[in-house]
Amino acid sequence: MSKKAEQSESFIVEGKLALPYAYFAGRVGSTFITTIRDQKKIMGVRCPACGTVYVPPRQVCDKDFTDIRNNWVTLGNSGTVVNFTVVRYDDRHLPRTAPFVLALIKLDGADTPFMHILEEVAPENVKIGMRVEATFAAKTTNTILDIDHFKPAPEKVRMTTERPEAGRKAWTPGDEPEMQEKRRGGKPDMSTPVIITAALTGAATMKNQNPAVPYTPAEFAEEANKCWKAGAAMVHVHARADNGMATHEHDRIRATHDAIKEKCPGLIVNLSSAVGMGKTAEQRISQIVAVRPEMASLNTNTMNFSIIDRKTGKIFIDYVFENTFTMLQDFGKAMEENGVKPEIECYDMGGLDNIMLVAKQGFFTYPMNFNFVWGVAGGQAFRAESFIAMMNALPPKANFTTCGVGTEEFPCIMQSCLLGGHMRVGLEDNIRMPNGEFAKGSWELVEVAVRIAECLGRSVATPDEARMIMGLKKK
Amino acid sequence: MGKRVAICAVAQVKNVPAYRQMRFQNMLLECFESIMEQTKVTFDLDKGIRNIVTCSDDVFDARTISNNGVTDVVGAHFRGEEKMAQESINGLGYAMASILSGHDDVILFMGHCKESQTESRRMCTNLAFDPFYCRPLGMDFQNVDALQARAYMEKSKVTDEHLATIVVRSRKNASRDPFARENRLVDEKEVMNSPMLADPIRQLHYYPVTDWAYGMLLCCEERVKEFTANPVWITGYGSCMDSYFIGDKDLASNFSLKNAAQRTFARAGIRDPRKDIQLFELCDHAAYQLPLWAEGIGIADESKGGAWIDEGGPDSYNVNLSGGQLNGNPLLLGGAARAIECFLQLRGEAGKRQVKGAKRALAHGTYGAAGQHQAVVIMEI
Amino acid sequence: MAEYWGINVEDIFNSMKDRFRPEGATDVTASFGYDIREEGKWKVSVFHGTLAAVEKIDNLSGCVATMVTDGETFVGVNTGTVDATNAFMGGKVKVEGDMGAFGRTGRMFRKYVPPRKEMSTRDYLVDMFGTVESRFKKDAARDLDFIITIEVSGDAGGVWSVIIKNQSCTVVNDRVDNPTVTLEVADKDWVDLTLGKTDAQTLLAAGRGSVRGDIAIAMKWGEIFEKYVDPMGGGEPEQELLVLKKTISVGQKFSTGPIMGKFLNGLKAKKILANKCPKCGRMQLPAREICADCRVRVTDFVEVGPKGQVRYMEYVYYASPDPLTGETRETPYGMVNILLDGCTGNDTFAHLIRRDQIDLIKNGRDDTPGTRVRPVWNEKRVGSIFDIQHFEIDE
Amino acid sequence: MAHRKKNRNVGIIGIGQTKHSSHREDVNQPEMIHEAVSAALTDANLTMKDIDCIVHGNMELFEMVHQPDLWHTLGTGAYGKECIRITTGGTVGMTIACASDNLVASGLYDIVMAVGFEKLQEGHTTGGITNMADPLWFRNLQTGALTGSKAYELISEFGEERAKRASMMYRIIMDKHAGLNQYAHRSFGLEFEQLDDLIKSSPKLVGDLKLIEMCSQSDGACAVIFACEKKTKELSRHPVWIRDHITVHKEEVFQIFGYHKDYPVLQSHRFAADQLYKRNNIDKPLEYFDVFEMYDPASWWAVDWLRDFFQLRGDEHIMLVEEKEIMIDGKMPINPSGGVIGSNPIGATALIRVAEAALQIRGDAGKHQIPKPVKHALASGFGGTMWTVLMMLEKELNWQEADNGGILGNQR
Repeated sequence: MSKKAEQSESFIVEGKLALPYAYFAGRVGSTFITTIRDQKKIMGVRCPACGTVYVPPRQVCDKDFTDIRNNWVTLGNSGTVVNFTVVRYDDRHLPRTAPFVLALIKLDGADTPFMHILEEVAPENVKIGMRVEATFAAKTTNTILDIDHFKPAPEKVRMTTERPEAGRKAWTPGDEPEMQEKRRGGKPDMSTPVIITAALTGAATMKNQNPAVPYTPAEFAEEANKCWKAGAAMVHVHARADNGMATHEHDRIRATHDAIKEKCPGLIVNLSSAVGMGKTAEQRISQIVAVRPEMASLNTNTMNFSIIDRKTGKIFIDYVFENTFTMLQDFGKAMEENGVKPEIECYDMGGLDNIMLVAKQGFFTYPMNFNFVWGVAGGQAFRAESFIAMMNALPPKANFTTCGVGTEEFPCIMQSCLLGGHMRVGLEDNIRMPNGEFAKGSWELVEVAVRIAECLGRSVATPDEARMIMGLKKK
Repeated sequence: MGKRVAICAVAQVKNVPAYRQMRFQNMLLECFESIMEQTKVTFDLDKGIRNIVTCSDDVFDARTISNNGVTDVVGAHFRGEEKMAQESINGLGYAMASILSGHDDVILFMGHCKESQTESRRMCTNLAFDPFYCRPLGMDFQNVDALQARAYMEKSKVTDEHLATIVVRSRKNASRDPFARENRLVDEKEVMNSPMLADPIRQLHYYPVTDWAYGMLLCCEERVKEFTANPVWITGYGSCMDSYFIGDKDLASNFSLKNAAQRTFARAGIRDPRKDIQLFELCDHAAYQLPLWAEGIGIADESKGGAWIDEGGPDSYNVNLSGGQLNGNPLLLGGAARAIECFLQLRGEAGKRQVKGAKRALAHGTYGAAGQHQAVVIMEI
Repeated sequence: MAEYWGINVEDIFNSMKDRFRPEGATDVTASFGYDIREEGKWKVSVFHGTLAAVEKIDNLSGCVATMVTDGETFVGVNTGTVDATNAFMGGKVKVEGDMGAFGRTGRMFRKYVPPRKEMSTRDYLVDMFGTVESRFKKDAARDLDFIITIEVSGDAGGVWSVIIKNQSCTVVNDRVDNPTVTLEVADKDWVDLTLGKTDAQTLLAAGRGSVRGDIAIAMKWGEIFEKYVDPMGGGEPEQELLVLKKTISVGQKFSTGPIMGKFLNGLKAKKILANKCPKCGRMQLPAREICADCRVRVTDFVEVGPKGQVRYMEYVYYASPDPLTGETRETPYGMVNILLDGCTGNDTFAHLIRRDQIDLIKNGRDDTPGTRVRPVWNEKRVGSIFDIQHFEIDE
Repeated sequence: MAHRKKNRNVGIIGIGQTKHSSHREDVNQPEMIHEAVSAALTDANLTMKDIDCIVHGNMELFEMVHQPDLWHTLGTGAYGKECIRITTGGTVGMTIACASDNLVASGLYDIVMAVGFEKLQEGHTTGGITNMADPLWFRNLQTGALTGSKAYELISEFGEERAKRASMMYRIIMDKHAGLNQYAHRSFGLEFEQLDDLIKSSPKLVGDLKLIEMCSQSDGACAVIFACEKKTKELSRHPVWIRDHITVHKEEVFQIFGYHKDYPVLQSHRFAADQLYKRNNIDKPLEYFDVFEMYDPASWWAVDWLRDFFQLRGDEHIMLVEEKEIMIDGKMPINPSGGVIGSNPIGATALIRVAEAALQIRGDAGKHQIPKPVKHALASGFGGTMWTVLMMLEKELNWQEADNGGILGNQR
């Protein structure tokens, strides 16, 4: 300033910047917060294009600009601290007096961590990687503070973030006839890794039965990815339309197949040649030829395939699942000619016999891969001795896996694992965990299968090992 | 970029903790008169200044349309005026673009910020967060920076000792600049004993509250001789925005700075910043940012920030000889402060901190939580 | 009396007692008139915060304000069918008398909610099947030829058959021969299903209902019929949308700087100091660092006034908040632009006029002087614009 | 052109706006912005990948979000892009259009998207505007942007009846225009028969400025995509070219209340128009332009400003209104969109003027498309203390030739 005298005229006037505001959370934000407030449940949104599960939620994915507003995913109320700071200053905008901890917390099931307050732990004891869980506020503010804070949580019993194969030596195929001998002698081959297949959906399980049932290609990819991480080597897939209906549309099936392959390139995709009720033979096989997955199901007999009240016997839906010998022959040939390995679905011993008759034509490549299916209304129920009978009826060099509807799932896969066979689980067959709670996804059922394998001392097959075992050409 | 834009003159008031005797109009007026004096530029409609780019902020000024208060003292009465409501370095980029577009030959670029006016600059930056998910948690630039500091220090093996070195050096360098905020010189021990603000950021790791204003005159290449014999050229500008939510970002990745730098280098024809640029001014409003941004612009190896400090990287690459933002510039104006230092160095007017033979310099500015928005300018003689 | 959306004007008035909110009427003692064209006049009287009377009356004298409108608009505004602001701005609603007082009625009554006429399950079934033909999507039924029979059990039940043939749809309330598919479902379940409250998979999985015949055809229902619209407007409840109300307040230390400081210190000393441009001579009130016209620093001060003439007064009816205090200003008030003695041209000075003198102020121009005014100084002065309380007429 | 020749031409290739309304509780700020952004991308048949730079603008204190471009990245699509935020008060929408023009013309970017928005229902508009005044002085006195001074001036000059009728006539015309625009916030269905009634019945705000004559407070957003000449020609079937723009600010305070004929006040609108037309060789703006999208914050101002913007004399501007020549099928259609009186999300408002002017040139304005061909359009922004920004838009990229003809004509 030029003149000192002038400066003396200057003084300070205390004032305020004070204006009223009314912020709108919008539909997405309101859903997120009212769900926390009313249901004590934290949700994220999943981008169907890139698969990212975002917290806090948003209407569009800012990475690829996809509209994601309706793809809500319920997340765990606990998670892991990925970063934190201890705020050691006081200021009017802060929700707590210093010192308090602000942490970036990655909730179970979310891909992006979000910020919150961490309490009930001394700041010096906060560690990156520690497990924390939400404590909900008693009084609502209709903001993120409806979660009052996070606090330390007990370690999760088992957290499958990667395939349980670390440190394990890769398996190499031994002498196949010897394997047969062992089994014949009643000594199952426990050295072969067990192939776990996740059947992500059937033609019938719907989201209202279990919200984890995937419909869109991106959902399939995400679910498949989780199963792969949990230990599955293969996924069995019935593609769906957006509304959840089974579809025979080639484009949709291809999109679903490709989405899975893009997300988890190594995973084996096994498509269905049943597709859903009321489809023609042409609709059922043309999609397999068009998409050419590594593997596809091949159903072995014409049978009842109905929905019947298990308690009362009342018939809800009566339906005949048609699989004539001609279809067996045509489907089988079409698959083999197109490099698609059939997975032969046997609902009873008759089905197994049927395929062995057709197999005499000689178009099947070896080893043949069978799946014993239990508990379909129209097929046989699970019985341990039936299982052994089926196994003993298999042709040489055959592999077998198994699946069961509803509660039959767990005993049958355990027996299969015990007998040196493989295991299929997933929401197609069963939507609940052994304790009756809903499974969070097929991946959680895969985790059960992994535990069974661990208990029996069998290693879990990687996709490439599964290819060697089942005789798939590596793609 | 084909054509070049010249900075003909710069002016500034001294960085101080609080100008209690001046309101921002007084601060700007000093700079305005200095620019007029240095360049003899006029407001003639055919030949003079027809557009002014200013930089200020409504929240820091506690004033809606904060540029309304500066209209008179930047000469904008019956001329154009546009306010860069972002980091000041973008104002420099925009002023450059306005001249390259042909729309204007001469642009006056001025900015101010009185951080001392507000009750708490943390409360101001808290308002940069959305009202439902982040603001209620008390997130502000300082506590969010702390998360970035933790992530980065872990990644690049930067220690509390390294940060102390950076602070000591910053204050020493700044003591050679007559316009720098006058801070006490400290030693490493004192830095490491200074209280934590938000772990791992300590009090002395963070830039202090500062008031400042500046002015610059820019003009097109054809007319530069009318205003100065020693122009400094701006030959590149680039910026980049990262995502908003803290959890969406890879905090230590330098995503936006790398993009901004690469865009700028491409425009300025720079292949290797280590060889092609002799002086760097980085906006390190916290100590950990010096090596982080150095990695981002490519003068420190990725994930090697700690080793870079050990090897004397800041001095060998002439980084922040002004003391950097860490010594004290308003948060909003760090980029302009960096560019002014580059200007003075390139013109050989940097006094005791003068580097010899610098032909090309880089000025950097950043804004937002954990460096969400980044921008870079290249200046040459 | 005419009905609008099933409601007549009297319904609104008759329900006022139930809808009255005492907390919205604190300190109110007044009568409000309603002149509803071709419907009649009503007078609503509030006495010390209680609703004293709602009467249909010919004489509306004594009302502080009267709303004049037509029956449709009145019912519409009260039920939310018509946007009140639009009706008011568009001239469909007028208020005679004290507009501000009338505004308080908005807070005195809860919104009118028409009594709900419940629909029974039977009503729904009849309506649902009754609208099937109109909801048929011809284009979606190309090449389709089938009959769906729906056997609805329960008290409200019955049998309906929907016949699709040649892209046309016929519904009969009976069995027909050879249905392609037969659905069996309970009455309430069919209603829930049609309203979208449940879905077929859930019902079938829970054993509540069965399908005989071609199930694929049954699954086409959703594709060939438009969604049923609930006449009760129910179905999905409107989502709660959150609004977060906050007054953001950040303390500030505004420095006056030397120029404004000198001006404000002048007020403290009961002096009005203009600063004068050394180049063009214009006076600046309040003082500014620079003359914007000449772009030169202005440091000279000249004492002007304190009396002067009004050149223009803003007659302010609109109550706005003061951003420095957050408080709402009392209206009406007058902001005067005064040409203080010693100033010329446009060098006016803005301040407030004494509230009771607003209507006496005349603006000056050219050779016609405006009302002469003088400042009223505060006893205690701190160096603020309000060291002058206001100006008043200088008689 | 300005100081020098424009480095390269710039065209508008995409336009998007939200429906403007008083209540957008269903979306937060970035979500509302996103609606306009995706509409503009769809209009231009582009994806976010094609955009090089985002120019963001609004007024921070209206919603009290500091540097809102940071949060709004969620809706603007700025992630990974270059992004600047440049503001100028009420004119901001026009400023981001000018800035986009400059940025593209500079050669730095080929495609730039300007995004303007406001959610006025989230703040207090008049309180927010009042807050622009000096905290030591005028903030204690100002009432936002509400003033009766223009009504006072028009009444003084043209008599009470004529002035009031002209203002209300303008208001009704805007209401009729807004009724044709699906995006407009307010249209009351006013009729000319109501004119006298409305003059009497509409409540007063300040002086003779009535509630109905003032602009609405709206929530809304607008996005406009600008591209260089090459890209514009490649990408757009109906490009709209930016010819020139000018920004004129005025000093901090309103020095306009002396009302002495010896001390006339220079009007920024007149000054801006004079400068712009002079450097573009436009002699008769009223004949040259086919449409004018004007930032009309209140009908009194609008009527008065017609005189400034078209360099009219005497009561020519009043007559334009009285004879309804400003209607959509009139001689000089003003605001076929319904203007700012119809919709006013402030930070987007001036950009909407550019967008609507461009839609008219493209012939894509739908029901409010002017019946005659539109080749030359003018758009204005208003803000601050009588700040103005003008932008000229053209259908054909041929003005150099046309102007040379004009100059030659003058020489003869």
